[in-house]
Amino acid sequence: MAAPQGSRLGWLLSPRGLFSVFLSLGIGTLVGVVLFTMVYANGASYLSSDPKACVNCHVMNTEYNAWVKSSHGKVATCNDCHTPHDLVGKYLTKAEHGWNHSLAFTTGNFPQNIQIKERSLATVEENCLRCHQQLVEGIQHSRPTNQKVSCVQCHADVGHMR
Amino acid sequence: QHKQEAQDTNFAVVQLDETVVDPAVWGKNFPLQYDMYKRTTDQQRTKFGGSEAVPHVPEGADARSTVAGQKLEKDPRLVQMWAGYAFATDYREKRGHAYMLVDQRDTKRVNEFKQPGTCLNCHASMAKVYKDLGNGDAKAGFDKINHMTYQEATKLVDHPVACIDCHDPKTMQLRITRPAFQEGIKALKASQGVPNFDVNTQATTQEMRSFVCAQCHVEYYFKGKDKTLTFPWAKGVNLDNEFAYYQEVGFTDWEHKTTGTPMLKAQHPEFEMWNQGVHAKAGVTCADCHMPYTAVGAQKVSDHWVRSPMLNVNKSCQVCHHASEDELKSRVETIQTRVATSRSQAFDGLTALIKDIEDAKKAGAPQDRIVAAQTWHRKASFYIDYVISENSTGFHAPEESIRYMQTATDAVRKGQLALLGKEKADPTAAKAFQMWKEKKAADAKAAAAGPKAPATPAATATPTPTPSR
Amino acid sequence: QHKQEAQDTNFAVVQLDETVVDPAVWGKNFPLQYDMYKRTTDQQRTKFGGSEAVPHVPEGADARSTVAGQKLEKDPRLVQMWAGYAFATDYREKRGHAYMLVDQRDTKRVNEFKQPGTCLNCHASMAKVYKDLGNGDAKAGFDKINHMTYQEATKLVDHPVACIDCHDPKTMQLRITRPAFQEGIKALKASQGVPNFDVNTQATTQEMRSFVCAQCHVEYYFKGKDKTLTFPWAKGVNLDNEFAYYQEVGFTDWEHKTTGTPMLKAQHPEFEMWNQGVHAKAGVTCADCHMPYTAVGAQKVSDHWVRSPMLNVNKSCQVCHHASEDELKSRVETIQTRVATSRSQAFDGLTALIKDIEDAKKAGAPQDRIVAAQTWHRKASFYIDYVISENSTGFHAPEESIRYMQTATDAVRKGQLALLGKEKADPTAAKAFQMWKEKKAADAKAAAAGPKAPATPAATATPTPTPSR
Ligand code: HEC
Ligand code: HEC
Ligand code: HEC
Ligand code: HEC
Ligand code: HEC
Ligand code: HEC
Ligand code: HEC
Ligand code: HEC
Ligand code: HEC
Ligand code: HEC
Ligand code: HEC
Ligand code: HEC
Ligand code: HEC
Ligand code: HEC
Ligand SMILES: [Ca+2]
Ligand SMILES: [Ca+2]
Repeated sequence: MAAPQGSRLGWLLSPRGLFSVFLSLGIGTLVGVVLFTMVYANGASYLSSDPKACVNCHVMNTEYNAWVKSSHGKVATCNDCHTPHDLVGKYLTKAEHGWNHSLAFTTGNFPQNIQIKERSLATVEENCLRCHQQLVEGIQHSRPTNQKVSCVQCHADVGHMR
Repeated sequence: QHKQEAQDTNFAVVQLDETVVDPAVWGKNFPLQYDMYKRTTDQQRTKFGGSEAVPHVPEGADARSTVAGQKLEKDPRLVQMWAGYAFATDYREKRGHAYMLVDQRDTKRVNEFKQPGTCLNCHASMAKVYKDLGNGDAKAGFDKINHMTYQEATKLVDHPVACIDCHDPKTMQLRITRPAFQEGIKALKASQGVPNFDVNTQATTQEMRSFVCAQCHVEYYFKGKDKTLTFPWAKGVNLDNEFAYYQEVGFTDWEHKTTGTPMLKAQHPEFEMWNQGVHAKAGVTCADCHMPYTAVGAQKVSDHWVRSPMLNVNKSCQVCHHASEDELKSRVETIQTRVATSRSQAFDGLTALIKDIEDAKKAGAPQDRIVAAQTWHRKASFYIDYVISENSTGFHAPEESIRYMQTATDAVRKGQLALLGKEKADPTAAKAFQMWKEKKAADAKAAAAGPKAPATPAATATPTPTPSR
Repeated sequence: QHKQEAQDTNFAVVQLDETVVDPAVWGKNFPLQYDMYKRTTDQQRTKFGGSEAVPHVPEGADARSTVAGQKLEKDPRLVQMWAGYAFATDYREKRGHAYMLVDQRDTKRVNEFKQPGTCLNCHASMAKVYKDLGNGDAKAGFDKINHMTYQEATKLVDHPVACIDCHDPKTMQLRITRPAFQEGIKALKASQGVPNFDVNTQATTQEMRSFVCAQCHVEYYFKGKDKTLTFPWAKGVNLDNEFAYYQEVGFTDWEHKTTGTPMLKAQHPEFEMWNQGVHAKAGVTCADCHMPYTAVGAQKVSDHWVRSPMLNVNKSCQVCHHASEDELKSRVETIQTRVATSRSQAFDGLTALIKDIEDAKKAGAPQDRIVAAQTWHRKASFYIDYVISENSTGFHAPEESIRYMQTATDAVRKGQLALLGKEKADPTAAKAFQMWKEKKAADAKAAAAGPKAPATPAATATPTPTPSR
């Protein structure tokens, strides 16, 4: 089976993905183990990934303030939602975001009310599942794998209360 | 694949396949959905929707201990509007899915009028019946049912809409089981530049969350001698498009008893109206509001207790809207009150037009004036009927609902002026009027030639009153 | 208090007080707001709104190098609608606040007709003028201006609406400087059960974000001999309420030249329409959409470049709406297209009614029929005018805008039937018709008695054409 498109989580859980994880465990990639445990065993401890890193940029203030007010202000950080949690994806995305962000920032070529891009949204929605997989398993199950429920259509405000 | 298997074993208590119709059996695998599904027996009113349980003494074949309220009593103008048509004898509040079959079997519209098997398409679990009758080909089975009488056909069914009608028993994916919708959506998509649309392979799940409902909650007509259930979507799904379609094919449902106008009847165009609203534009589906997710323990399930969202505002609306429950209800009621006000004003106009045509006929007004007025009567009545029959009292598309009432009022105006020689006929009505005239001539000829066989009295696509009435 | 001081020192480059009218001076303390304010000179069209800069050759006193488009040319039905009234000679697109004074000074409605000083209330910076004239009492100053001719009064003003008209120079808080609004909102609140409302002490800032605009963007009339600018809100602010108010006080703006009907004119009821929409219900104010917060460096300021939000969708709408800019524009245009379609259909009806009354008069139809038709003409015209004059093309309240068009079409229908003896007069119009008749009789008597003085030809509350026209 091919890795489902646009779903890194699916890939992670797919035979090949799981195999890779176990492979990394097997060769003792400690980082992987630690990350895996932190993320899946205890979400709260992952809070140490500091949102201040994002708010370094004042243009992120709006989202930061809205995050503080949101239902997830105390349970999830920026990176919990906005960064992929497979190893390669994580750093690729960070690099990509870093580039895009600084480019936008230096050129000033971005709208005041920033709109999330499709790719970033896919990342976010994978992260919803990371925490809420069990809850939504049933509603995903009756769907083709390429037509997963879009959480943000109903829950756009969970990360940022407007 | 591995994942799929894991989940199947998770749920599978019984093996489901295309032969299992009884929802109770499906309920073994999906008890949460089944329990909710059964609750569609409950009745509760909202300000403009829902339904009331009216006590009913079982009599004859009609074993119902409750029925829904009689709308003809609540607004007697309806009787005039539909004079000469079955709807003028019995038209009730809709209620939950659990009742769809009994309510159809026991309506006067079925018991005192001839109806085709086609009616069952939307009132019973048909997925297996169609397949069985057509030897695996649902379309063939559907065509067969359309040719039967209601009384014959209804013997073949046991359940109201059931799991199998919306779900694939193997994957539980949503699917379309009604050929009429398959054809309808194909025509609609073609009109939007997407040719040969095959709904079961090409629609997204998001679309399917509305399409499964649109198999029934739509305006329809029985096409031609075969009474093939057809959705008038070849030009689009707003009312203007649907009316233009009927005018172009020259279809007529019945002849108005008071005015003699060849009429059109509108039925529950929820899907069409929703399509005109801002929610559809924003990708909000029928299921989002009428089957909202509900957390039951550690699972979220779709609420299969399909009902008015006004009875479940928290889950239906408040995920997306941060306003209070009272505020949301009041927004809905504000819209509905405006639509109802506008509709009632248009309806008064229609009632006046009917009276005017009646008087003009009595007074022997020139025939061309009568006919011109009738063309506007046909239009005004269809437009008003459309908004009356749409079950959200305009919520699904507020400004469009009222725009239709403005067009209806304008048609009434023109009709009344036509009687006085101050307005021409609606040119789009020419074909329908011509066809109706020819049909009547043919009927008269046939009648004069004497009763050759116990033929159906009318060759039209619609049932006409039986003498027993 | 401590905070206030901090802010004052923070901003204060110059000392502002009630004597400083020139925005350039205020701009020293608030350069960002001032720069934006100045941009209201820009002109740009949107699909239904905004404005076009039409080149104009300065002539005589009219020094404008550009003017806004002539709406009378775009839709000549307007000329018939307003026949006999100043609006039929010149009615243009509105444009930015920077133009309000020159556009008024140079309209034919001022140059070819007698107008009272009252007009300036909404076209100039009046805060200081009212206070000065009234020796500190703005209401007294306002009353004085109302008695002047436009030509006298306009000499007293220098600026279009300026900072001082919306802001307290000491605290920069929003404030109401127009007595007409103070009276109007008091009447409105009283009708809602809040007696003696004093807007400057009792309104919330949230309310003020719409109220400051509602000093001008509202339907109005000139009451009585004093031509006191008055907002017809004693019964509420929807159109039905305002019309009922006018019927009850028996007010008339002018006599329709073609039909002889005593008419009402509607003007820019943006505030009223907004009040009927879902945005008002959700607490969204004029400033939210027309003066959205804008980041300038690390500061967020209210965009004082007041203009169509369609030119600024990201800041205006995307704060709240998650849809794309194109999608949002298309939602607005869908609404506006529907409203425009419905309005045009109603307008065609009105045009027909005017023609019918004209013909009936020529044919010598019975007077009671003519009068009955006129009562409906008055109503239909006011309803249609209301939606034409409302500058959002229905966006501020979609379904309500179209509901008004349905009511208008119904009034047209009744008017046309009345001419044929098939409908009675609108009973609510009796008082206005009676009063108009009496006024005309009095005028005729006065005229017969000979010209005693160069008196204003009409004692009505509205300007009538001067012979020079
Ligand atoms: C260098 C300054 C800066 C920093 C630091 C920064 N951002 Fe941004 N961010 C921006 C700018 C500028 C944009 C607008 C880009 C655009 O719309 O083109 C943006 C846009 C975004 C978007 C929406 C655009 C998209 O790609 O979907 C997301 C999500 C986002 N940032 C998340 C974050 C997170 C999470 C962090 C911390 C890990 C962060 N940002 C740190 C400047 C920054
Ligand atoms: C619980 C998940 C969650 C958390 C935690 C979270 N976000 Fe988001 N973020 C989202 C979602 C969902 C969206 C897309 C909202 C939408 O579709 O309008 C989003 C959108 C954004 C955007 C684009 C603006 C927009 O409205 O589309 C930026 C920038 C952003 N987030 C930055 C951040 C920053 C910075 C933090 C930490 C302070 C953060 N987010 C924390 C879920 C989250
Ligand atoms: C890091 C883990 C994590 C991520 C990522 C996450 N959530 Fe949550 N979410 C939680 C926790 C923990 C709670 C319980 C919070 C509470 O009880 O207040 C919660 C609560 C919720 C709730 C119920 C509260 C509410 O706001 O109604 C919703 C809905 C929800 N999450 C949706 C989402 C969606 C959608 C996303 C992705 C955009 C997401 N979550 C991402 C951990 C997470
Ligand atoms: C069509 C709308 C819709 C979509 C799409 C949707 N949800 Fe929800 N969600 C709801 C509703 C409604 C509730 C409230 C259920 C209740 O209160 O019983 C809810 C509740 C939740 C909760 C809180 C459950 C609790 O026990 O309080 C979480 C967490 C959640 N959703 C996560 C998700 C995730 C993750 C996704 C995407 C896979 C998602 N939702 C997609 C409508 C939606
Ligand atoms: C945004 C929410 C929303 C969407 C989407 C929606 N509806 Fe509705 N629907 C409502 C509301 C609200 C009512 C009014 C209920 C009332 O008056 O009690 C309603 C009424 C109805 C009714 C009458 C229910 C009753 O009990 O009176 C039916 C049938 C219906 N809708 C079917 C549909 C269908 C089919 C679709 C999709 C094509 C759909 N609806 C889409 C909100 C929605
Ligand atoms: C097979 C045809 C069929 C399908 C499919 C169908 N409906 Fe219905 N629906 C009906 C009929 C028939 C009734 C009226 C039953 C009665 O009055 O006895 C009804 C009634 C309703 C009502 C009124 C319930 C009440 O309590 O008043 C709602 C709401 C509704 N349907 C929504 C939906 C939605 C949403 C879907 C899709 C998820 C859907 N329907 C699918 C035929 C159907
Ligand atoms: C295209 C689908 C469809 C077809 C075909 C259809 N119905 Fe229905 N019917 C519905 C839906 C949806 C409702 C519920 C909404 C409503 O009442 O408007 C309903 C409601 C009813 C009701 C209950 C409310 C009422 O009208 O009293 C009766 C009885 C009924 N139908 C009889 C019939 C008969 C008889 C026929 C055949 C002539 C028929 N139906 C054909 C979809 C259909
Ligand atoms: C009128 C149509 C209709 C009928 C009948 C129906 N369902 Fe569903 N069902 C839906 C819709 C719509 C969904 C949402 C699917 C999605 O979004 O993927 C759904 C989802 C489901 C799901 C997936 C999990 C969830 O709750 O979202 C299960 C399981 C399910 N239904 C079981 C049943 C069973 C069992 C029955 C019979 C008792 C049944 N359904 C009858 C329309 C229907
Ligand atoms: C899945 C999200 C979603 C759900 C569920 C939903 N809405 Fe909406 N609603 C929207 C969106 C999106 C809009 C368009 C405006 C916007 O972008 O906020 C909207 C607009 C509206 C409006 C203004 C439009 C109009 O026609 O006047 C009303 C009123 C409204 N919704 C009421 C409801 C009610 C009542 C329910 C529940 C029966 C409901 N909504 C369910 C998303 C939703
Ligand atoms: C939710 C947003 C919103 C609110 C709130 C709102 N408006 Fe508007 N307004 C619009 C839109 C959209 C248009 C249409 C612009 C166009 O067609 O280009 C408009 C048009 C206008 C216009 C004509 C502008 C032009 O350039 O054509 C005026 C004047 C106006 N509004 C005044 C007001 C006033 C006064 C209020 C408060 C009483 C108000 N608006 C509240 C969104 C809003
Ligand atoms: C003192 C009276 C007055 C006040 C107060 C006022 N306006 Fe205006 N407004 C006008 C006049 C007069 C015009 C038309 C000017 C012209 O066409 O020359 C206008 C034009 C406009 C336009 C059209 C701009 C364009 O570019 O086409 C908008 C939008 C508008 N006003 C919104 C507002 C809003 C929002 C407020 C409150 C924040 C407000 N106005 C306060 C009198 C006023
Ligand atoms: C209650 C406030 C108010 C009063 C009083 C008022 N105006 Fe205006 N005027 C406005 C507003 C707001 C606009 C912009 C919106 C529009 O054009 O509809 C405007 C626009 C105009 C315009 C430009 C558009 C057009 O109609 O050609 C002219 C000229 C004008 N007014 C002249 C006058 C004259 C002459 C008077 C006195 C008889 C007057 N105004 C009284 C508020 C007012
Ligand atoms: C037509 C009315 C109007 C006029 C004229 C006006 N303002 Fe404002 N101003 C507002 C509104 C509305 C706000 C928002 C106030 C709030 O929400 O507290 C505002 C806010 C402000 C603020 C507070 C900071 C901010 O940007 O929100 C300042 C400072 C200000 N205006 C300065 C000025 C200056 C300087 C002028 C003249 C060049 C001016 N204003 C003319 C209506 C107006
Ligand atoms: C401060 C928040 C806010 C702003 C700014 C705003 N809206 Fe809305 N809008 C809402 C709310 C709240 C609703 C009601 C539905 C809901 O609750 O989502 C709504 C509803 C709507 C609707 C559906 C209602 C209808 O009448 O059909 C449209 C369309 C819409 N908005 C467009 C716009 C546009 C265009 C703008 C910018 C000119 C805008 N909105 C600005 C909050 C806002
Ligand atoms: Ca029909
Ligand atoms: Ca007026």
